[in-house]
Amino acid sequence: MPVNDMVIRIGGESGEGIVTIGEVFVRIAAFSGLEVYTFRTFPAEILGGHVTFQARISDKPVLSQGDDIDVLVSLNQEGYDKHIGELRPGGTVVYDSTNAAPTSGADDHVLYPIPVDELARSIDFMRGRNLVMIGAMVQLFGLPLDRAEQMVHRRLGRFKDVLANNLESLSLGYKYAEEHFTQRPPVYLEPPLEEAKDGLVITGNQALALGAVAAGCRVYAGYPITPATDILEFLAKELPKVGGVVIQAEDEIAAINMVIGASFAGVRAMTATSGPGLSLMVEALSLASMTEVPIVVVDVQRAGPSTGMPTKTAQGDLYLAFYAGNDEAPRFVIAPSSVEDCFYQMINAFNLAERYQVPVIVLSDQSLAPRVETCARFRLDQVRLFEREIPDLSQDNGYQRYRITETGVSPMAIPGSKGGHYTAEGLEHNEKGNPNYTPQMHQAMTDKRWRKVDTARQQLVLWSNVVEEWGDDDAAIAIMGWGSSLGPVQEAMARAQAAGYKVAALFPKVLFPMPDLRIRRFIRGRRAIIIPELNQLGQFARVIQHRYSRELIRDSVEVVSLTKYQGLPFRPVEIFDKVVEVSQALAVRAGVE
Amino acid sequence: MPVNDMVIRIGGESGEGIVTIGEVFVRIAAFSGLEVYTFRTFPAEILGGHVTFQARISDKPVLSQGDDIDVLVSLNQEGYDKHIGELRPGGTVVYDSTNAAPTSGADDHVLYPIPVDELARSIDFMRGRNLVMIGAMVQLFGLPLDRAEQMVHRRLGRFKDVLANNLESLSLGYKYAEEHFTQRPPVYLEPPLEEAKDGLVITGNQALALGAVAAGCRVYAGYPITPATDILEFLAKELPKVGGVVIQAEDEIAAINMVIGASFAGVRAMTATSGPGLSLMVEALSLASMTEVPIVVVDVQRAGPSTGMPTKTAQGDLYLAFYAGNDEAPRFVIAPSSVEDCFYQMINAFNLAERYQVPVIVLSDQSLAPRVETCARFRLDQVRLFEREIPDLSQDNGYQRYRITETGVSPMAIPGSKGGHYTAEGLEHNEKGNPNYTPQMHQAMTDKRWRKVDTARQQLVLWSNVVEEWGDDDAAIAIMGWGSSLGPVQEAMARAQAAGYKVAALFPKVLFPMPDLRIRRFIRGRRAIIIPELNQLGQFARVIQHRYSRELIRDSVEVVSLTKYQGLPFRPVEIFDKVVEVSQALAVRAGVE
Amino acid sequence: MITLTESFKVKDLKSDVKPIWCPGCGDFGVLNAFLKALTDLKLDPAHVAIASGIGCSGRFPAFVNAYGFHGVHGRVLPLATGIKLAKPELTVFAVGGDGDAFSIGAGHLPHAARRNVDLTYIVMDNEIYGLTKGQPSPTSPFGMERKASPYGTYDAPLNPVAMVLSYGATFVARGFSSQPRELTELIKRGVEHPGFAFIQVISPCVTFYDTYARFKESTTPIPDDHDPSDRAAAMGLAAETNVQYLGVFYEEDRRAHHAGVTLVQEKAGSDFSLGDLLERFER
Amino acid sequence: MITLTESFKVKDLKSDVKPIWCPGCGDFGVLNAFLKALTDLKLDPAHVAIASGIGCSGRFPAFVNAYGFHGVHGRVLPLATGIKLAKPELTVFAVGGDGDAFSIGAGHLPHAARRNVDLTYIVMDNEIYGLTKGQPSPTSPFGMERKASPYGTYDAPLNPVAMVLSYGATFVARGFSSQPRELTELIKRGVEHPGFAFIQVISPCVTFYDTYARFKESTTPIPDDHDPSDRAAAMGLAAETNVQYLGVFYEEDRRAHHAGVTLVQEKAGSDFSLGDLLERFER
Ligand SMILES: Cc1ncc(C[n+]2csc(CCOP(=O)(O)OP(=O)(O)O)c2C)c(N)n1
Ligand SMILES: Cc1ncc(C[n+]2csc(CCOP(=O)(O)OP(=O)(O)O)c2C)c(N)n1
Ligand code: SF4
Ligand code: SF4
Ligand SMILES: [Mg+2]
Ligand SMILES: [Mg+2]
Repeated sequence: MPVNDMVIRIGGESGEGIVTIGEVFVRIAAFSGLEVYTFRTFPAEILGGHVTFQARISDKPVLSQGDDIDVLVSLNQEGYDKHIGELRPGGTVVYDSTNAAPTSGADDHVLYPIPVDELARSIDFMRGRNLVMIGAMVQLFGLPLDRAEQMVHRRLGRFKDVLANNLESLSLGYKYAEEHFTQRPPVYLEPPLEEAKDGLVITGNQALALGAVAAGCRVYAGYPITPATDILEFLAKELPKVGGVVIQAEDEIAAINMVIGASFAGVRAMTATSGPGLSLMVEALSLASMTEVPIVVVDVQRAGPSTGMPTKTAQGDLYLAFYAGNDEAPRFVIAPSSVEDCFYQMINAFNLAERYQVPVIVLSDQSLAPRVETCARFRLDQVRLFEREIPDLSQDNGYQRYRITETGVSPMAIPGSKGGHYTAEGLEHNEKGNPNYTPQMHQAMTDKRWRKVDTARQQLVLWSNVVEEWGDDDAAIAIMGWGSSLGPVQEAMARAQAAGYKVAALFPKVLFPMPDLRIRRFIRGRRAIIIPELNQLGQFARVIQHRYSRELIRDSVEVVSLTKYQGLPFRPVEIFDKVVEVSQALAVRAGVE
Repeated sequence: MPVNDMVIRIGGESGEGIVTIGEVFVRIAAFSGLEVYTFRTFPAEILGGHVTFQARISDKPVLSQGDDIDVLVSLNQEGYDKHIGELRPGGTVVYDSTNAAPTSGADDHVLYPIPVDELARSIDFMRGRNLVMIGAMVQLFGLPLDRAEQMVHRRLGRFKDVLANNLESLSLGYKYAEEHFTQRPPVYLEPPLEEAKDGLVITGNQALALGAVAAGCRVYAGYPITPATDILEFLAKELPKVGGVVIQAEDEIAAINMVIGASFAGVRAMTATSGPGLSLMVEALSLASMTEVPIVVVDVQRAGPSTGMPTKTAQGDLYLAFYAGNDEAPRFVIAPSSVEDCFYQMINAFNLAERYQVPVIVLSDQSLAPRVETCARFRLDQVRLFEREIPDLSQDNGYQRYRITETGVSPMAIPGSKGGHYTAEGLEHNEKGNPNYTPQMHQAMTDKRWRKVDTARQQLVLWSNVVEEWGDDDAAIAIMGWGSSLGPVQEAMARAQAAGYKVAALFPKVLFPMPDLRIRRFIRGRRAIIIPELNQLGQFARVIQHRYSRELIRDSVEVVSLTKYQGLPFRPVEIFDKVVEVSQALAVRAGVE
Repeated sequence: MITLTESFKVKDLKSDVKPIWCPGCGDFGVLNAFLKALTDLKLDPAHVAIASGIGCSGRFPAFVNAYGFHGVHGRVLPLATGIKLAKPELTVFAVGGDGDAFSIGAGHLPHAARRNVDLTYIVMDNEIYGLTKGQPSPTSPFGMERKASPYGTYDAPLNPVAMVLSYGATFVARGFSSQPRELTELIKRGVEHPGFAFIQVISPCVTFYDTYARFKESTTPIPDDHDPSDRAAAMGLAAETNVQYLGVFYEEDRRAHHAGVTLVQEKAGSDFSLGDLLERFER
Repeated sequence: MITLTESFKVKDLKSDVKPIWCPGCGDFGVLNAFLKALTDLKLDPAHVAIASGIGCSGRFPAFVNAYGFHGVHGRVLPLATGIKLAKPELTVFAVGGDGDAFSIGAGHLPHAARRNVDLTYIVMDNEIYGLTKGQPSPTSPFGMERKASPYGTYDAPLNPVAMVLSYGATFVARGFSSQPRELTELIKRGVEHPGFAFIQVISPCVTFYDTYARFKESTTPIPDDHDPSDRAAAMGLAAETNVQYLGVFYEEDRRAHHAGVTLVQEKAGSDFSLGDLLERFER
């Protein structure tokens, strides 16, 4: 039965090209018109060590890594032993029969042994082992060989001397599978046979970096840190092509101060880091807020606290993003919810920063950053950039950098402009920017700075990509969340709806300022709001519970915090189960009432 | 009429010894059995610049700087012009008639011109000018001359060659006032004439540093920052005498890492800083929490954001203290509420840190730190220190540093102990401390670390100085607050009660873990809870509102956030007015209902 | 370096913010020499940016009619680097104190130097923390007794000139606030130097550590025969602690950071469109 | 330095945590030399504390049966200083990589050196960021092409030995992970040096920047006639970049930080009671 929704896992020593096999295979699938979504684990060791590559492949958009594993590909015995327990009953095992042998308990599974080494040796091209395996997988799971060949041309075409060998390896594997197995695997694919769809196969960090380029970012200062490093690496390659600069700073404190300096000088600038780095940026975030310099700071969250688990995911930095700073310095916070969304939220981030002259923190995470997803091509034509407000210095005699305005935003002169000179001031200051500690001025300036939050909250109502809301309008049960758990929630909801439950959902992308209007409207009439997030305290749940406590209690809406803190993303079933549990509880209560 | 409650302000150029006059005068008052409470402003300039010294003197404990100024002492024209507007109608002006002259509008005031320069010149001892003025003030306001003379002996006795001159200056001023003014000022003092009371005259930072010494702190690492610097300076003098060490670190990041290292090695250690410094310590706070190393970090809050107003006060770092860190790392938070309390809360801080192996943040502020208060002698005999739990290594084979226990606390081996070696680990780890990233272990260790918060919350019920609660049990209106606003609240409540209002109040000293039991009990039966604090967002109000939202809404208790963000402490009248306003609103509503 | 054709006066460059410094503070001398240098060079103040950290000396930018940034303590070099990165046509200064530079900011100095960021860094070294009222700094001498070191300091002071030389800096000089003419020349040379120019300026703190007498005694111009392209010789002069040499210890012509950036941009090529880049990610 | 009378073996010092390092990583050589040095010196492991920052090299402490602290990135020196401050009788090590030491941690090095904190700092310098998979570090050579520097680095590398010499450090040495015997001796001398001992160890990263061949070629022992009490001469040797000298560049006997602390405690006197101190604040 072609079940066009398949979770495949590949396990083995990292050196063995697990990732290559996985990445090429999913690209062939994507190229064949299917949707893909990957997940990997990283070994503790620097080289070698056990690594897992997992992909979900479907003919419908894939929203999460799925629940169960349908197919296990093992390249060695360890890759078999470690994962076989997680393969669902009746699942498929494809294995390198020269290096692994199924052990007891394998009766439940459908086995496809491939003598990878032997085949590779037969054409005297051991480097082709990965392609032999890919060839077999292509055949077994129903992908078209020509697309696979084209992909080999695309990805390996530049190694001209071995191209023929590579193609032959692929075909060897394909043919072997074709000849030796008459029974198809219980789960295989049936790609739509039209032309390959338009769209991208891309990771979260790549989408985010592209978004930055599209948003006009031209200075990037950063310090390497897992899982944000490849943003630095991507931009190091691309920004110079558009006249931009990437600088590897000596640390995160330097990075953010460079970004502040660059933006003060009039150029859109950003940095990206992870939690430990964001912790070091707290003092400078406050400086940017006080001096009203627009900057964008990406935090690719990872599991903590402290150094924690650098290669594991979490959504634990919400409070840090919201509140970290001495005394009260407004900053905005955004959380993209999918690989595609990473692109668009970077546009929002720069627009918010430039328009309101505030630091903007973008919360991605370790599950989103390295994940490959298929998605629609980014609509560059729809990117609209807001410009920083600049004073008309020809008119403005006695320019005041921190003029107190109704919106809170004051026109910002750029160095090089005659008549606009001022000192950006981290001390409390008057409208000109000169230090001033009078009680009245401090109050007025504090109000001015915070007024920008309200101004933005009002104006954001008209922006796109600020909130995502879907599901049954009249559902008693709703789900609210933030960031990368959107996919699992979407999938859990689809299942719940299919099972007859009514559910509605809302994910704000801009978390600060919170879109109060939308949320208040959304809350109304619900009985319970499930808030799944990857931390222990339920940070977002607490924020929601506090901010809307009046409405929640008035309407007797229960907030159900669903937390997970294992370093792993949500599986849809975890959310689905919660929906079922909560609706049963509601039903019982309704019965009692 | 002797009104034994007088607010006196001294104004002039800082160089002129304003502070000397003020400090000596209040010490004479204290020595005469009166209670004092000072307040000063600091000039923007490093040297010179305008400075204000204000003191409230009373025969009852002084709880705030008061509302109106009864007496202005001006040493020059500026000191007169700048402050005369704030003197209450009918107030007293004592001024140096050689350097200042009252201007129009002075008719409302009672004037006492003292030709300070002339008098000093008459004995050819210009350096005695301050003492001439003090002498006159002592006479005018009714303090005993002999106590003043004794104080001069105490404070200036070591300058033997000019002691006679100093005493003569004092007496010159005293006599001049005695001879020239027959009318007593509208407000003067009548000190109790018994023996001087037992007790201390001390600042917040001094009390805090003494508390640290009493709590067994033996390593202090810090970096200078206003208004925390004198903790470093005090301990630099005293700690070496008890075999301790003070190190001026190269920055705050170094300071807190040194403290972590020292505590790991088994010695009680602390640092003190202000908001910008705390911002830099965020990463290391998380490290201390993850590695479970007890440390104490004092944050003497000042007005921000960013560099802000270093010499002005605020209570703006509550969120920073609670939440700053990547992912979720528990730390405890304490806020002392008076100079005296600074001492006792440092005992609590070290006890919490050592017992639960967590970082403890102590939130003092700029109004508390440099303020001189009279208070009862610290009861050293009642100081009880809790020891860190140490493993019995003679019994314990295969010692596990992070053993998962019911309380969350695991015995901690100290370097130098045979058989106890382990690596304190900032990565997620297993019970031995070895890096471990399994989902189960991360969840178990996260739970273990957070369990300490609950353990502490339960055990704290038995500790002293954890909550302060007073007022009318059955009051509909209550006040909750934290830190240094306790004094103004106490005073406002006394006034309100005198005026016939019923009010109750509760200040938790340990803010994290929050004493839920006490607060829940306290909330019950109220109609409104006023929460005054020195910030714009109402941070504590938000925390309370969220944490107890169920009870608050169930019992229809309204939370009234009273915020002030001018760099200045609360005046009692501001809180009193709010009490009146809220009770009128409640009355109206009751009428309507 | 963008200059004006018409000349202007020092007083045109003075802002209306009155310095908060104590009368007699060395920083006045530095400010005056600075303004004179800008005037002499006819630098267009609209294209001048002055970054600073926190300290008495950190208040500097507000006193000048040019773009300024009073940032946080110790981060003046990254801040100034960011400004220069974004707008290489600006003449960028970093200014601040010895605590700002060598204590909390010590980690940034090696990197600004090795990158050879084209800016002039003026450190007003008074061997003390002025703004926080007199704690020892990393350049305070052995045995200094202050409230924070009541029994005397016991750590060896750092030698800023030697340090910065060891970082491979391309321009290293020392001036004295009491020698305004010479200091003006040093600042001008620093501005004209196409790379990172480090100028340690002895700038006494009359209030917390008055060293005028000591430095009047111990300073002396670098001998005429010193070859400023000889780093080892410069190191030798820097190592002298009995006398404090004044002048340019070392100068070298090396590609400045922004020139490296330009080179990278040329290598990268400019035929770029976002659309094309997206192609790479087409399925 | 607390030692044992009975002797023990390297394997007794090895913890049961298996190093995560790649086969061939230089850090194995450093670990072995380290264990050998401790064994030779018969250091009581219960009185040894090893602090580290983050990096491949930062994983070091967990592999040794002694007290360890795996702290945060770049803060190993303050951490180790704190340990030593609290318990001077411990033998304290700080270990880590070149990024940890000279990039994010660069601000702490001058201060540990000038304080002369009695600890041994072993920097495993592979001229690359290993743990984050191959970005240039402050010691990476000009023109290094990596993903983070696809057009080649264009900043000058730092010279750690020269830097640390300029900080007035009292013991400065360089070793090579491929010369375990010599390295063991250097570590032993570092431990025995009563003050701050800085040892730069060339420790190649086979995975991201294999420099074995280059360093086998370019390293050579410090000439026998070098006088390690001559800082200028040491500076001269450090300045050589064609050859990399191995051995002790400089050693000087200066009061260690904890000895300064003791002196201060003696000056302060020990007749102290909290009650007496309170007297000072009596009304
Ligand atoms: C993060 C932080 N830590 C500490 C301070 C307090 N502080 C302000 S200036 C200063 C040092 C001043 O010394 P220096 O840099 O030598 O400047 P000077 O005042 O002597 O010119 C310190 C410690 C601060 N503002 N921010
Ligand atoms: C605050 C912070 N920033 C960045 C990182 C990421 N990080 C971990 S190790 C490292 C550098 C590793 O290089 P090095 O110190 O030379 O050690 P090596 O791995 O080469 O031994 C970086 C940037 C981090 N853990 N913490
Ligand atoms: S305190 Fe010292 S450095 Fe600061 S302004 Fe006064 S003299 Fe200058
Ligand atoms: S990546 Fe390099 S430094 Fe890290 S363990 Fe491997 S070889 Fe060693
Ligand atoms: Mg200074
Ligand atoms: Mg390295």
